[in-house]
Amino acid sequence: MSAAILSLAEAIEHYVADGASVALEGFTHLIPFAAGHEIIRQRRRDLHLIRMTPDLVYDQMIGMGCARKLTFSWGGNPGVGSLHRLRDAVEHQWPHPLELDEHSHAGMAAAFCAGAARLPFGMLRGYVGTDLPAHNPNIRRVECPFTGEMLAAVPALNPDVTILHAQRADRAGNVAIDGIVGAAREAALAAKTLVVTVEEIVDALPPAMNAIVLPHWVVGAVVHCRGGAYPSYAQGHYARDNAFYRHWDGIARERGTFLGWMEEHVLGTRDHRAFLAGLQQEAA
Amino acid sequence: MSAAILSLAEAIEHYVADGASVALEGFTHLIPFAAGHEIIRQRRRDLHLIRMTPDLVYDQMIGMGCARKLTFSWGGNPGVGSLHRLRDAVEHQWPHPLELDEHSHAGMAAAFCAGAARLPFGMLRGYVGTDLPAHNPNIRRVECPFTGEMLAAVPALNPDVTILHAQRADRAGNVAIDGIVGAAREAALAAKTLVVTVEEIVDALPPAMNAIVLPHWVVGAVVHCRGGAYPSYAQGHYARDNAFYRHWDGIARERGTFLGWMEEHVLGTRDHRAFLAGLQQEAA
Amino acid sequence: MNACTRDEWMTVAAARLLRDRCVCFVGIGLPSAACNLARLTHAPDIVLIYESGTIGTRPDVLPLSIGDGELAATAACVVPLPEVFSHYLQAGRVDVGFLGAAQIDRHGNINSTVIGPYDAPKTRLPGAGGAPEIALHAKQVFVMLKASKRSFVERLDFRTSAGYLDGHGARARSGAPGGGPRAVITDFGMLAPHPQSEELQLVALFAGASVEEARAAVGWPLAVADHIDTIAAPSALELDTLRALNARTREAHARPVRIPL
Amino acid sequence: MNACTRDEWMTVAAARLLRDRCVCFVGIGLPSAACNLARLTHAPDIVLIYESGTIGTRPDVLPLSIGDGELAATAACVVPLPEVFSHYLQAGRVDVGFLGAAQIDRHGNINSTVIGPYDAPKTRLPGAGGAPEIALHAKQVFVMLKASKRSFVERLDFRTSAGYLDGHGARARSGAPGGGPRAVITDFGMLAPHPQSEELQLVALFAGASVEEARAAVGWPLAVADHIDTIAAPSALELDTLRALNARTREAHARPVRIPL
Repeated sequence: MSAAILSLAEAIEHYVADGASVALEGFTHLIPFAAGHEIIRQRRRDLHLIRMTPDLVYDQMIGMGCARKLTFSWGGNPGVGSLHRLRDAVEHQWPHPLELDEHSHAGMAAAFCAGAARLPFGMLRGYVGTDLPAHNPNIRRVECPFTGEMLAAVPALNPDVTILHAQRADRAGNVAIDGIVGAAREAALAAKTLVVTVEEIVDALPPAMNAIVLPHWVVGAVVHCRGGAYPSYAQGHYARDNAFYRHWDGIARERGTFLGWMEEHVLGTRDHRAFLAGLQQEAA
Repeated sequence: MSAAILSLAEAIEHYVADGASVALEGFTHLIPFAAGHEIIRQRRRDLHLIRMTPDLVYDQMIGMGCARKLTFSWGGNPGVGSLHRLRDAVEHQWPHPLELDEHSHAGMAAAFCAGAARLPFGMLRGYVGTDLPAHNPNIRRVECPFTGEMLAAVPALNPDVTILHAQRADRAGNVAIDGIVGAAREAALAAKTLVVTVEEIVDALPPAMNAIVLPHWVVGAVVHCRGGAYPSYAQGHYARDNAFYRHWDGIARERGTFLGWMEEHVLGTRDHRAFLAGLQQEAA
Repeated sequence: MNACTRDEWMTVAAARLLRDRCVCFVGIGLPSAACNLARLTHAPDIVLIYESGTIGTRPDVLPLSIGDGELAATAACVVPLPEVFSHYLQAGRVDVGFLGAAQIDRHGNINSTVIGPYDAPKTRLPGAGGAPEIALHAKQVFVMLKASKRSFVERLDFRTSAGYLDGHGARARSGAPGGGPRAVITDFGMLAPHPQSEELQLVALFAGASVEEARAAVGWPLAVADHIDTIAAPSALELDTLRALNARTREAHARPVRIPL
Repeated sequence: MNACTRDEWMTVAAARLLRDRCVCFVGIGLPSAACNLARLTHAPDIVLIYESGTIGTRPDVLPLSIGDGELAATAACVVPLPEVFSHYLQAGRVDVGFLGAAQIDRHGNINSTVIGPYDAPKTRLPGAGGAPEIALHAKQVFVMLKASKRSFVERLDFRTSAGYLDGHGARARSGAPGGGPRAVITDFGMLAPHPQSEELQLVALFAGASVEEARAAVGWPLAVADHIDTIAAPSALELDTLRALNARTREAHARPVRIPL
């Protein structure tokens, strides 16, 4: 079965249910912002959000009340500071409490790899001398049956749906990614359903035997969505808007400015194109 | 430290000691035949040979008495039939006994991955209902600390030296591989020392962010060796000589013809260039 | 219809079992011919995976080895071998696994390791390769194997890959996720497991083959299904396509390779 | 010599610790500046790895995030993140890991998770990221952190990453393969572990800084080494290179990104 080609609204409507576990992956690069905004527009609730670096996209979703639980390994605004909405949820339960399932990057990577391989757990030499296992029952130990050595173990992550952004797909739904890929491919293959938003849909992918390609038959739906990673970036298409990341610190610091911005720019826009047009107008 | 650039004779002299564990990897593609022949020329003994598919290269090394032990997962002449020298060693201990450490492909891949990650063991959902674990104490079980499920476990493979063949290296020793890669990268990163023979040494590798590249500082030595994979192949350089693989069946079937061929073509030639020239002359 | 060999007929019969768009983990030899014949006839969008890591490959000629360059050059993508086994096969993404064997028993368990004792074998065979995990994880397995009393045996010398183990649900109880051997295509026709006992029984014969021929070729008392299908002879299209593929392949494999000097 | 800020001096002091050709696992912020300064001055062949999977990267401007496109475009290769952590860091291939922190204690253990109790934090910090395994596996770790009684503390609120645990060999006994925090570069100078007790002690001061200043900035009774080195002020080359790098970076980060509409 080839991937369906859907609008973003259709894809979120169809694949992201209230209460679902959802991983919007992409490490700094190719963060699926458009998909996150559409989830906010469709007012999904009680999601279990999964992402190594929650970044602005989950700060927005958490602040808008979409999440009940967060599995993550580093929750800051990279190079800038805090994610204020994440902090407000953890420190003051606003807009409501947020359950944390907290890991290190290495632990979460192992959990995604286990998920992609359909193993029940992943293992690593990790978490030695840290307080994380004392606060997360999802970090345990396993004994090597050959050496007797104890290793750290984490349960596999298998999201109900993983959403990625990529540079391009062909019409059959084969998806190609260039540049920093993070744990995106593992998160994709670990998911029960995979949705990919792309900058462009092309007749044929550039030939490259060993390129990072998700074959069409592992992809549930492809969405054509230009600029879908903005203010994150798509290598070869547009750069990361580092100024926006700095600017967000001021927007998100207070509940009022945050809600006002989200109301105007996300809830108040029909789709991602209108969202981008609004920002462009504001900048002009 | 950048990789040293050595001659093949120097590299084998320096890095492959009697008794060492040695993995010449490359799955059908990029099998380092020239390196195998040089090991035979230098009359190495008691090697623990490691390779998913022993192929002709290990048939030759086993028949010439280099090996005391073989870790492998499929020991045939692909598409042709038996490896007669491997069979003769196992069935009749000729030229001497060969200890077997036998796996499935999935098990051996897990062992190489564990080796590359410096984990003591790899795990898989595998070996269910097979007789292999009854004959190999290196196949055990491990219990998932979350679900209680039992999985198969294999000890990590960490060869003393892994030898690969690749299309190209740059002068710093960065190595690039195109096409079928098998478990070559894992075998390379699992090794204590990595030696790579290459078709060409170039000023700069073709730019490709996500290409399969072994960075120079994980490479011990690079050897410039044109045709170093023949009769296996190097994608983009020359094709697999399927006729030779068929022809080998007749050469290797009897000890006498085998020894005669090896004497003439491998022991009787100074290096890989002379080996290839001899075959060319024979074909003309 | 042209006269055809039993090899050709087996290949055609196996190809017909493959549905378009299904994901096949392909072994070398007859399975590879069958999968590509299906792709070139009724199943143009079949997804072929070879264990060398070539995914969605569309070779113009059949590979001799599981990793010929033709497979990489025509693939949708080439991934490392560990990934094929973990992220695709073990992850349950393979619909059909194709296996050959040296021996098969009445419950579809197969041996590709040794004839005689493991530690003192009469004949050392190539071994397991991908088979144990293909047999474990593929949603269904097809086995292709010519029948004789030496290959269809009462008792395996070594169990390399699990079929239905001792039958009667033993496979499911072992936790094996895949569906097991749903069809054994051989040179008189086809066997399939009985729904309860999971013993292989004769379910189809090539037009012209007989139950007696089948029984004579099998090393255990062969059970016969209530209804035996007849497998139609290859059509002209099937046979022409297969022969053209084989001819292209023979020509390609005989083409001298220039010594890379 | 120009007057320079303590940030600049810290960066230069850290850069000087890096030898050419060493393999560095780089964190964002001051560590990234220090590593690239080293690369642009005395260590042109230093190998920089960012956890985003960019290996051997040579950015012209400093990244704001750990995964800016500049890092990928100038890398020797870009690998998946799980591979960076398993095949490179965990495999023991990293010589130097660079960490920042919110708090550090006298044995070099660090906190980047919470201030206050984990379940009811006063301040929720970003969390672990790559730090616990960098601290565990890198052959040596350098920590960069400005000193105050709130950051150099008697007792961590949360131990995110292991330094020397309780000292006196506790780290080695835990099985941690890496060498632990060999240097803490701060805004008065540098601390390093005592060879036996593994307690951080003052080993070097910036020219012009004093032991009293150091003691006043540290929340535990700071031990002082028998011999205290003086860290020379940045040379003109160091300072010019760093300032040019920072200027290029500021300019690049301020450059408006065209909305991809």
